[in-house]
Amino acid sequence: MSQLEIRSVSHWFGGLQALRDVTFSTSDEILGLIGPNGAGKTTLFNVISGFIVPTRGEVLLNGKAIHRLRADQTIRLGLARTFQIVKPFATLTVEENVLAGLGTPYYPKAEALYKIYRTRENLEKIEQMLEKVHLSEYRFSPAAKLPIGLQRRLEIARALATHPKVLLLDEPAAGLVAQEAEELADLIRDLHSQGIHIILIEHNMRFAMNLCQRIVVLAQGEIIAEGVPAEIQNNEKVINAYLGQE
Amino acid sequence: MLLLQNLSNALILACTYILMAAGLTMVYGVLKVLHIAHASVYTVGAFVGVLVFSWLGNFWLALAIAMLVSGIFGVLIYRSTYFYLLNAPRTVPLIASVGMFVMFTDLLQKPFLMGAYQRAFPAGGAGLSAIKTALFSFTAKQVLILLVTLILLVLVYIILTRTKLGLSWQAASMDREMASAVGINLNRSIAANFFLGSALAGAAGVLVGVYNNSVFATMGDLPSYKAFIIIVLGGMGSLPGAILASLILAIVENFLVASVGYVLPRDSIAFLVLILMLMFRPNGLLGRE
Amino acid sequence: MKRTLSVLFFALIILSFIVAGCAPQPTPAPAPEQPAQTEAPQVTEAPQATETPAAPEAPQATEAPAEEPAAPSGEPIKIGFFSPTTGFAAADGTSALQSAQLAVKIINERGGVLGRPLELVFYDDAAKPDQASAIARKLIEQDKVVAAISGSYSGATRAAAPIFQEAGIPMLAAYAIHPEITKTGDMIFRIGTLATTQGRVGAELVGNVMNLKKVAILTIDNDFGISLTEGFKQHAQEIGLEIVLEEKYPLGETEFRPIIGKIKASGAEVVYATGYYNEAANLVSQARDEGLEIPIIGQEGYDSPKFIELAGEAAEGVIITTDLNRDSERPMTRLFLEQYESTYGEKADMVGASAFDAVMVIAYAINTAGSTDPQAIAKAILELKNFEDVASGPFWYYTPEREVVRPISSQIVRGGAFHLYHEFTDEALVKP
Amino acid sequence: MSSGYLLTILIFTAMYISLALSLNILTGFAGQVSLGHAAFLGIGAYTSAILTARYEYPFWLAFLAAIIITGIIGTFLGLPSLRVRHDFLVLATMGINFVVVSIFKYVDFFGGAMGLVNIPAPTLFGITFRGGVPYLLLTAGYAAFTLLICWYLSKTWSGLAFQTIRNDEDAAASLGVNPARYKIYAFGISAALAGGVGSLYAHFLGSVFPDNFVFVESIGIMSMVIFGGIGTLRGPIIGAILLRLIPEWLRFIQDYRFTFYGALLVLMMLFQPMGLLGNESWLWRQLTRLFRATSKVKEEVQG
Repeated sequence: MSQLEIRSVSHWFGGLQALRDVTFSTSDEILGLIGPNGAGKTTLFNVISGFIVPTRGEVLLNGKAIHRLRADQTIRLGLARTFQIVKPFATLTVEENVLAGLGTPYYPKAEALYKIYRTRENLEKIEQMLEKVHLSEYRFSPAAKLPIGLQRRLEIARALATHPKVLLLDEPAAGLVAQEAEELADLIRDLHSQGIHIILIEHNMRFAMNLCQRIVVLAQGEIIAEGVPAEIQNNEKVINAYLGQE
Repeated sequence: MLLLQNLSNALILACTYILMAAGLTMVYGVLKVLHIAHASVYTVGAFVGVLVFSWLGNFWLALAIAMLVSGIFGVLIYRSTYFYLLNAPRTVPLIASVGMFVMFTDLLQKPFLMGAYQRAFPAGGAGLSAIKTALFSFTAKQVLILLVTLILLVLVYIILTRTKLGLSWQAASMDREMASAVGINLNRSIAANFFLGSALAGAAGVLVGVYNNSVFATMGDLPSYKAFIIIVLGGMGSLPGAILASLILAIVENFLVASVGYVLPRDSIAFLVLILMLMFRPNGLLGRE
Repeated sequence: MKRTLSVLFFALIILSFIVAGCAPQPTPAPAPEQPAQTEAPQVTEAPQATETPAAPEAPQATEAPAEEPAAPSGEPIKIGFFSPTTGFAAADGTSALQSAQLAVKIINERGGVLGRPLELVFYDDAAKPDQASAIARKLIEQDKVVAAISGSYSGATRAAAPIFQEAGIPMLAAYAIHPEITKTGDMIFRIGTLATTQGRVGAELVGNVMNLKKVAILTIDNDFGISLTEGFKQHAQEIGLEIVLEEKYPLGETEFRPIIGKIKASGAEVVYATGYYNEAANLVSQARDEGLEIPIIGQEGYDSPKFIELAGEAAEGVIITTDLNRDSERPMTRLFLEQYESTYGEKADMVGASAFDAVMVIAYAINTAGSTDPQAIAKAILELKNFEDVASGPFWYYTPEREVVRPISSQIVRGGAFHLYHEFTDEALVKP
Repeated sequence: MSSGYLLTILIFTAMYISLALSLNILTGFAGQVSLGHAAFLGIGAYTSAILTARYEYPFWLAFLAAIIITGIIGTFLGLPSLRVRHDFLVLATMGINFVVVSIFKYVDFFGGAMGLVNIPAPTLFGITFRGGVPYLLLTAGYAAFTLLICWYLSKTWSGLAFQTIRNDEDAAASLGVNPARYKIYAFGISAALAGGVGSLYAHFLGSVFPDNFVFVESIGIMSMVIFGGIGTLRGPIIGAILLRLIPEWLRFIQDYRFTFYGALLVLMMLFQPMGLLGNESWLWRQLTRLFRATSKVKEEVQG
């Protein structure tokens, strides 16, 4: 059970305003965040996950203000994320990448300096997670050698290893072929059914419309529409925003 | 009175810094490699300069030949090493560069090249005359440094901003892949960049050699790190930044020594300035975000 | 063409390396360039030619017979030698090595030591203490030297000294001046004059020879400069000099103009500037450029023909204190200066003279002791009196602290060469 | 055979193995490229030298103090790494090296340019470790200790955290690793281990001078790490051994050994950028293949 509230968040990069007074809230659903290039979607993700402190406004997770926390702090409240440009730990194996996600509770403690990470218990957990994202056969290959689609799945597995309550996915379907995208959608639905609150940025309209229960549309840093997929598809503002971009 | 004299001396010191750093900042801008062997090019330039000068007795000819030879030397360095290491982790070209610097310094020190001893470079002011005013004076050598620095800077400025080559470097400095995607012959462009940057290093070697009237195999030790301080202070890859940083550094060093003396050696003062600036203004004085 | 160019490039380097490797190693053929700019009348008077053999009148000179010496034969006697011939200190290291080799050559031409040839076992220490300590062991254990000479800097010499001391092998520090070196133990001797002593002589020169009063002191930031300044200030206080300015500067400094401005403002009548020839050359040229015309006093660090070459006209009138009197008519001094120049195509410097003398002292000590027993050699050095067979002599005697006592000269640059300015023979002054 | 000479070489090799391993924690594990490691060696050496030679503390206390104090100072000197990355960090650490050396040289408390002398040989349990085999045992023991620390560290959560920030700081932060905290850890641990070597170095030579710890030394240590294979445990060890011994083997070419050394580094970077025994290096692949082949044969034989 989690509830995320974004309250009047604005952000400037130098003189450029990336977010304008963004306000919405979401709880326990698959929420899609869409919008044309440069709409501020990733900036909003960075604000939520603690990579950027917004110039104005606040972000609340279950009523607790989190917008001043760093990224390594928000994760411990259960807010995990993936990246638009994939960031696997290239020199580590797939297994080690996921193991790194299991360490979340240890990293801020002195325990981290002496507790061994490669325990049988942890390795069993990893095995399950890799099975879930269909990466078991790549367990011992270096992450750098995986094709991009598998790297995206690896990032999801890594995020899952942190046992998140909220999962922020930044364009998870980018660069995937239809078959892969379908598998991904199934995985996301499955995660949601296990009680994970999912927010995803998506460029692929069809993918977002099929998967998401609700959609928020950003354009030029502002929310221009909000609703169930059917409403959004016919919203004039949204159509204009996308047409304007084309 | 003393103030102006100090200022004019600092200006010349700044010129020597500018010369050391100008070539490096160009090379860094495009290649993003910590090119420590640049200091070897500088030493080779000084060596060729003093050789040609002792044969022909003409400073300007010596300068031109030294620049040509060091330019070619620089391109050879690029083609033989960095060319293959562009996509490797940053430490790889760095260590290769260190290796080259060690190797060239050691080779240059051998009796059949420069030998262990310092050599005089008695070009004096190369025929220029001293400037003496009531407030300050420039010696003929200082006039020479100032003049050549200005000429070279104007030349470089023109090449950087008015030629296709200069524009291709700018493009490559922003994004190498994009640059080659838009049809820039990256190899030729980088080689030309190395040629010019190395020729400037050679000129720096010659002029500093004349200014201190000494040329020796380990003279590159100083620019091997000093030039980096300057290009970082200036915001890596920015020529105007490097010029500004040279001026500031020279003035700070000069006045600190003139007022309180050597609390620490000048180079350490420069490094302290560098560290403080990295802490509080990590992109340099004129660096891009 | 995968990396062919790079391979070619490095092949070229390796090739040049092989070509160079074939050349007879450290002794370069006399430089091909004409010795044009070195004016001939460097040797002022006394055409004392090389033919004159040893000093006949020296009371305790080597037993080197005046007539035909027999060629040395038998097992060579090995002397260890280390100096930096690579890296930043290569100039000094090369001078020291070449001079030591010259001394060995001269000794062997004169019949060697105890009728046996002398052999120099050399290693390059790059002026690094870790290398020097390994080399010291190598010389002692592998090469079985009977005595050793450090032609290196203080850090390296200091690291090697305890190893020689422990092994009971005498070691002579040629020109490393850190006071602690000889305190290591009774096997460690020094050839160069202790810097504090030389500093005292400097103050004497300023106050009682030149009769000046207000001094500005520049100290180079190493053990050499600091010891010199310490000695200078000590004696300056005794004879009532006024120190109007004192500044420290870093080794290798090239920009002295800001300090020159301060000296000008200080009202000093004379500058006592410690340093080596490259810093000194920049200092005096810049001082004259900036219109600072007061006398500049240096020390043996300046004592190299390179100083005059690099400083040019500005060197004129500079006075230094040094152990090497270039106007001396002592045969060994003349022999060293002339043979060095004819062998290596460069003029000799103070560092070289010290290394040369170190070999001479050891050769003498072995001859006197009549054996190659290290203890006997050390004892013979301690008992040496009025020793003339050295370039920077005569060595009057060694103190129990193993520092040499001898007259110290001061030299002035005139007409592009060092000439005698004043000789300090007051034993109380020149004794460490 | 000259045992003392060989021992001296081995003693220094052992010290440089520890140094290379300690730098490897910072650069190989945590990805913070530092060209100022000799400063930590110097801080350790000076700490130990001052405590024993001036204040007459026993060796073992000074040795521990060298480790702790260098660790603390290293933590502070690591602060620039929180602000700057990559090339800038390289230059900042280079600067730290220069500044530390000039402080040794210009502050009288540290003996200034005269250095610190008469540093006593270590005594431990009534035994005096003067040169030779006992000292080799001491330094080799310390090298083994460093190796143990490195090995253990690489197995802990913090070891994994170092790997993550070396790969990508943002991704690391997204998993809860605070990059700042771990960079500081890396600087602190790396410096502390180097400080211990500094103490051993000072007591072996009996004297320390500021010039022993100049920037060129830092380059030498970094070369060992990269030459052998950065980020692995075997790499820095092999690198230190080879780069310490090769110049000694090359004594027969005396004056040319640095030319050779430099050329070796360049060729290595051109053809084996991961180092001689790095994970992707030719030699390591051959060795692992060989190992696998033999174990397969064994299996077959047993099966």
